[in-house]
Amino acid sequence: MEYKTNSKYPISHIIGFFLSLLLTFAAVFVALEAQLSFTIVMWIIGSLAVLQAGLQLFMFMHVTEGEDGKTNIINMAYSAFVAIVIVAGSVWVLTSGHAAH
Amino acid sequence: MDIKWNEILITGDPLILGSQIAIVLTVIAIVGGLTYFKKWGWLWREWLTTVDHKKIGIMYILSGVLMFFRGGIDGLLMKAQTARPEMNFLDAQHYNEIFTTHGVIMILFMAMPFLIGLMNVVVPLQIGARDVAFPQLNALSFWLFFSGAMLFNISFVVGGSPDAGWTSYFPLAGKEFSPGVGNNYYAIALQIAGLGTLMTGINFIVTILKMRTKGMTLIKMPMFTWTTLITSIIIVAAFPIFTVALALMTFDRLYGTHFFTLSSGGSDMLWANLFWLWGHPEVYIVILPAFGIFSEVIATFSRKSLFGYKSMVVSIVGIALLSLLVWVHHFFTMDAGPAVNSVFSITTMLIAVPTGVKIFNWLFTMRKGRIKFTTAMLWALGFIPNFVIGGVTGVMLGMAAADYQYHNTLFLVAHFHYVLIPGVVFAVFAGLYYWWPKMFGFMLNEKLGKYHFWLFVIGFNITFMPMFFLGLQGAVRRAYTYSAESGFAPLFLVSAIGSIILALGFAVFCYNIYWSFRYAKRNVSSDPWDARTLEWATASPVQFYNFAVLPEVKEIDAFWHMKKRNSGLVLKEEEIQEIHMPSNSGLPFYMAVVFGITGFFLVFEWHMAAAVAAIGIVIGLIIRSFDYDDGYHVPVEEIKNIESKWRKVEGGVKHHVG
Amino acid sequence: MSANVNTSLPLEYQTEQSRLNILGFWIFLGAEIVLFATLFAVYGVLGERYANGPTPNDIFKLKDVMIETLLLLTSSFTCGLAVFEMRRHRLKGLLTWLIVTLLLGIGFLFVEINEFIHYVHEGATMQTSAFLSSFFVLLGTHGAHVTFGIIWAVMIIIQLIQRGLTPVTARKTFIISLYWHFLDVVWIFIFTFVYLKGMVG
Amino acid sequence: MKLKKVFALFGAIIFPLLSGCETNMVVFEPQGPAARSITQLINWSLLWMLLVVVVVFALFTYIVWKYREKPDNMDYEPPEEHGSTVLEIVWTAIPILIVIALTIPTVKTLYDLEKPPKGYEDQEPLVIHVTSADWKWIFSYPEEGIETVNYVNIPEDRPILFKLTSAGTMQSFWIPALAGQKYTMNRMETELYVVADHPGSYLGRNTNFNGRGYAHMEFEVLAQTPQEFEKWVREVKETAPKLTKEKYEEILLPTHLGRLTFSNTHLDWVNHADANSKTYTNPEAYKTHGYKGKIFEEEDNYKNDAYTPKSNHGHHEHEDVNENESHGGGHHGH
Repeated sequence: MEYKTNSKYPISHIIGFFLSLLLTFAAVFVALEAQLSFTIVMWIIGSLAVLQAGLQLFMFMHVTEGEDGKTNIINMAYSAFVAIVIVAGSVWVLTSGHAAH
Repeated sequence: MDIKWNEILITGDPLILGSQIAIVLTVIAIVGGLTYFKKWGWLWREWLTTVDHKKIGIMYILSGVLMFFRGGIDGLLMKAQTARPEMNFLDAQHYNEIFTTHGVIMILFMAMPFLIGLMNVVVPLQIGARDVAFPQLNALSFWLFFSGAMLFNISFVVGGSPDAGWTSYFPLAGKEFSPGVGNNYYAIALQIAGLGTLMTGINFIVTILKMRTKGMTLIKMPMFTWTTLITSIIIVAAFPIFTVALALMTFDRLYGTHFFTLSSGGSDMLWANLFWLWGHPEVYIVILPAFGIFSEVIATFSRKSLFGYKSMVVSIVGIALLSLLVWVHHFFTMDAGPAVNSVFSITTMLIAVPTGVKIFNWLFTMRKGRIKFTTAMLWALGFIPNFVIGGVTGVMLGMAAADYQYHNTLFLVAHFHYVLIPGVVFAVFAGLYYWWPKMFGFMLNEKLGKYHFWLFVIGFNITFMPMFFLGLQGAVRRAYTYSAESGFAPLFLVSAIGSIILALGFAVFCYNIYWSFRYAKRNVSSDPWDARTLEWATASPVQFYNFAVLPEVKEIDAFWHMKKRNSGLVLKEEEIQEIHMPSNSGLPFYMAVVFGITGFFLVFEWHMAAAVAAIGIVIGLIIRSFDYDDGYHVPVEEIKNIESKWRKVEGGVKHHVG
Repeated sequence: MSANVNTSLPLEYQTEQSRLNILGFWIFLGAEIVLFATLFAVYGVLGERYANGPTPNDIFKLKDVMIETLLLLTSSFTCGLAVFEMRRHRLKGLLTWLIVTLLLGIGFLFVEINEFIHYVHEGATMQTSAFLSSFFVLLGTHGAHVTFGIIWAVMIIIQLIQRGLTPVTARKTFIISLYWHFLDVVWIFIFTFVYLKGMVG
Repeated sequence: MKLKKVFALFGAIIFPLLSGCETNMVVFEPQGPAARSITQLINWSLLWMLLVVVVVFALFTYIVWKYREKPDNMDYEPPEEHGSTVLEIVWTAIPILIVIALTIPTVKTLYDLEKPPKGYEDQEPLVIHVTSADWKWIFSYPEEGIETVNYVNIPEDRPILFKLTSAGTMQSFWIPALAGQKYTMNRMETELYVVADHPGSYLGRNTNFNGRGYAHMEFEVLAQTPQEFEKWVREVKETAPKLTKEKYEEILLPTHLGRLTFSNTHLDWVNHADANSKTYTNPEAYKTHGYKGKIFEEEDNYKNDAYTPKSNHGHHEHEDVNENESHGGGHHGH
């Protein structure tokens, strides 16, 4: 159980903010400037997005703090699992087989 | 806004006219009765504004009984229509409306409130808590559910019933093929009720995770609490999907978007996909609490603790995970290719594994026990063989290639009734007979209960067993009639006769409630079944603060061991402290009313009126934001008073007398 | 319950009810993740069904999108600063950063609404194609969340001014900060899987 | 009572296994290799499921009977017992084995059903386009250049490739005696291979609910000898009328029709499986009692097509679906 109350300056916030700016511009660069194939671009910028979401969760939202830190982590991991099932599952099911013609 | 006044009320059908008259008479009777007996204040104080989880639970159960009645009548009408070939009792349109409302009502407005009602009554007691985590939110959940249910139920007399099946497949359910407002009711009423359910899910997760009494670790929780926890987690994972699906349906129907339409690139398969992404977990949302009820009942009446507790927990967690991974088996025939179908066949069949574990655990709980055939136990016993039939046919349906021959036939219909009736309805009855004394302080009549049981179970089998064979003969679901040459007639007739026996069983149940309210012995023990879990450690009916002093738990079946060791049962006066309780609130009821009105306007596509009514919702939220009511404290004297009354009741557990 | 105050914890965690509310809100955020995931799935399935209407390349403008992204990112940062100030029991700093957050949020909404108006003028409406239906509903849901967040935050600012920093107002502030950060998380995915994906050359 | 139920179930499940003639369970009387492979799969699953049912029911009956409360065991206090790891592993492992035993043939059958049935691989399949509409079935033979409504003639012992699509609502195409079903969906094409072993008449129908006319949405599959089939095709080409666009739009209205036959196909101007095809929807024709909501004009509707003149069938309001029902329509070539 740790709460970030004592530090004098919001260091983790500032680092988080700069990192997220960095990640955003990196994604824009990869998508619009780097000459890569669509699939590779999507994998890279997708990973950057996941990274940035993690940044928000840990640096800004303090997902692990408090007596329910563990619960929160399980909750977020489970939600992410459900989200992946929904998105990947739907796309897979609806774009394969004859029905996709 | 162009209102077509002449189209609002449904006219011309004698059945519907009869219902309209009946509704008007019932409303007059209720309003008149409340006025005559001067009960308006009582209704408002004790029920409409209550935040007490037990009263909310009872209101859920009452709604469940009412909706069972409505859904059951729909079912009987269907059986009457198909009793003979080429009958003209109902026309196709009417039949379509009836099987649609039958499905929606039985799943969402009968099974759900019954189970959520029992969860509300029992779970806080089982974990030794004073209430749920968010009592006012709990009231809001109920009232939103009720608002949605009422909105859905008026559809058949005002504006027109939904008629595209409870699955409401597009494009049929879209404006292109259903231009009436009937399917708007589906989209909007279910949305309102679904919001309530989602809040219930969040509420119970927090309640169970954070409000367990001292010593009750997760693996010491009663099984019903476990299933409630897992059910709530599935609710939180699945209901948002339904929220989105219904919202997109609303957009398609009201604002001309193209999510599921034929036109402009919409995808009807996407609706089926989203619907079952929610719909399959929904099946487990109703079946898991039922498993919990059976676990409690079987353990209590075998006088043994649950066999394989840990593997039971692992099983329900496994079922919960798998429940999100099988949705495609509802549309194997949509031809997503053999790879997709193979994967989903396997995940589907795998569900049989944890379910089988549970069945064997229940059987071995009874082994070496002393099985007492109370009505509640009979329901649990009846459940096992009937549910096994539902289960094995489920595995058969899960084999995608074989499903090509079963899909959409009565074989499928028989299968899911064999799962849902033993799995949910039997459980609800078991739970009601079991916990009734806890809710009301008197028992339901056991003899009538046994009539209820036998009529219902025999009627159920006669109704649905023939459907397996009809399906294999090629009879399809949702067809309002069939030809004489088809050869289906004899089995359909048997099935119709069965449904009458089934209905008789339900009638006995209703009579049992009436009889017991009037004549059953009051002053029953607070622990009439010699039960095992904490809800039996307090008064019947339970006092509003649940426990004068929160009990401490050392092992599973805490109350049973307290009785065995004769410890922790006596209340020491010096331990009693002031109890903090939440205040009543009229806000949830108000919110339900404005949601209902907004929904009604939206159904009729009167957008300006709906927007104005929606301001009421915003006002409600703002009021809530500024509400700093922190509840009140129950003084020690009042607690002593209440406790001394029930602890000296004759027939009460002797250990309880202080 | 209210008697049960633990003053060793940050203000927002001090009462039992606050801890319940915060956990409840996290679980609600879990539900929100599923909700947005469903909308993304819909966009994933329908996102290339243009039905003779405009394609992403026709309508998306990098400049607008970048402005929106930076506004929201910064507002998430300032919102974090607000909570940081709250934990140091500085009401003034809290209010300042909260109001800055709100202004950034309003700026975001302003740009987004302008973007939508622009699309509609180009004939790209919700009714044009499945792609645009799913685009507008995904973006609209996010925008509606932002709008709701702004109204909610105003309510909380009023309460902070009325009552000062108490365990209850602190908890409410903390919860809306979670909500606000979450909206930024959703935006990251919208930015990536809607805008950037649509503009990949 | 319980015992009786067990026996009833036993009989009920064994019966179809024993066989055929009296049960009239079409699923157990396959008339072609595709349906036969499914029936074999079903029989295999029945065997295992029967085993499960017998074991559980026997155990259930034994336990409930043996450990029931009797006047002479009222003082028996059951032992404390929390489980048995060995037993729990056993009843986890056995179902997993059963699932594996069922999975292997399921997956195999699934893949087989996507190809022409065994023994027919080298024959050129006859392609028939199936278009479902409210509430009729339209069969187009592109090679032969003929089209039928509500009946389909096929040559026996030759693989037929049905290419399924829908002009409107979602339907399911099912000929239980010959093959399992598949959905028909607008702007999509699903495929189904079918072979009929021998000449005969089989019932086909829609199983996916699609509104008022659903219950009667049936068609006949007539398997003929190749010679008869050739003869029928020739006759149709000589005698049947041409299908016009106007006639086709009329057919697509939500009605019941009898049998119709044409000497050309609607594929000449529209294939509903094509992702860019026009929609043929007409909400006006679907009004029932109750309040009507707003109906949207769709740009890609055929009525808005610049190349076809506006149809004059656009306003058939409140059509009684049964009015046009006439099962005695001409059945050319018999």
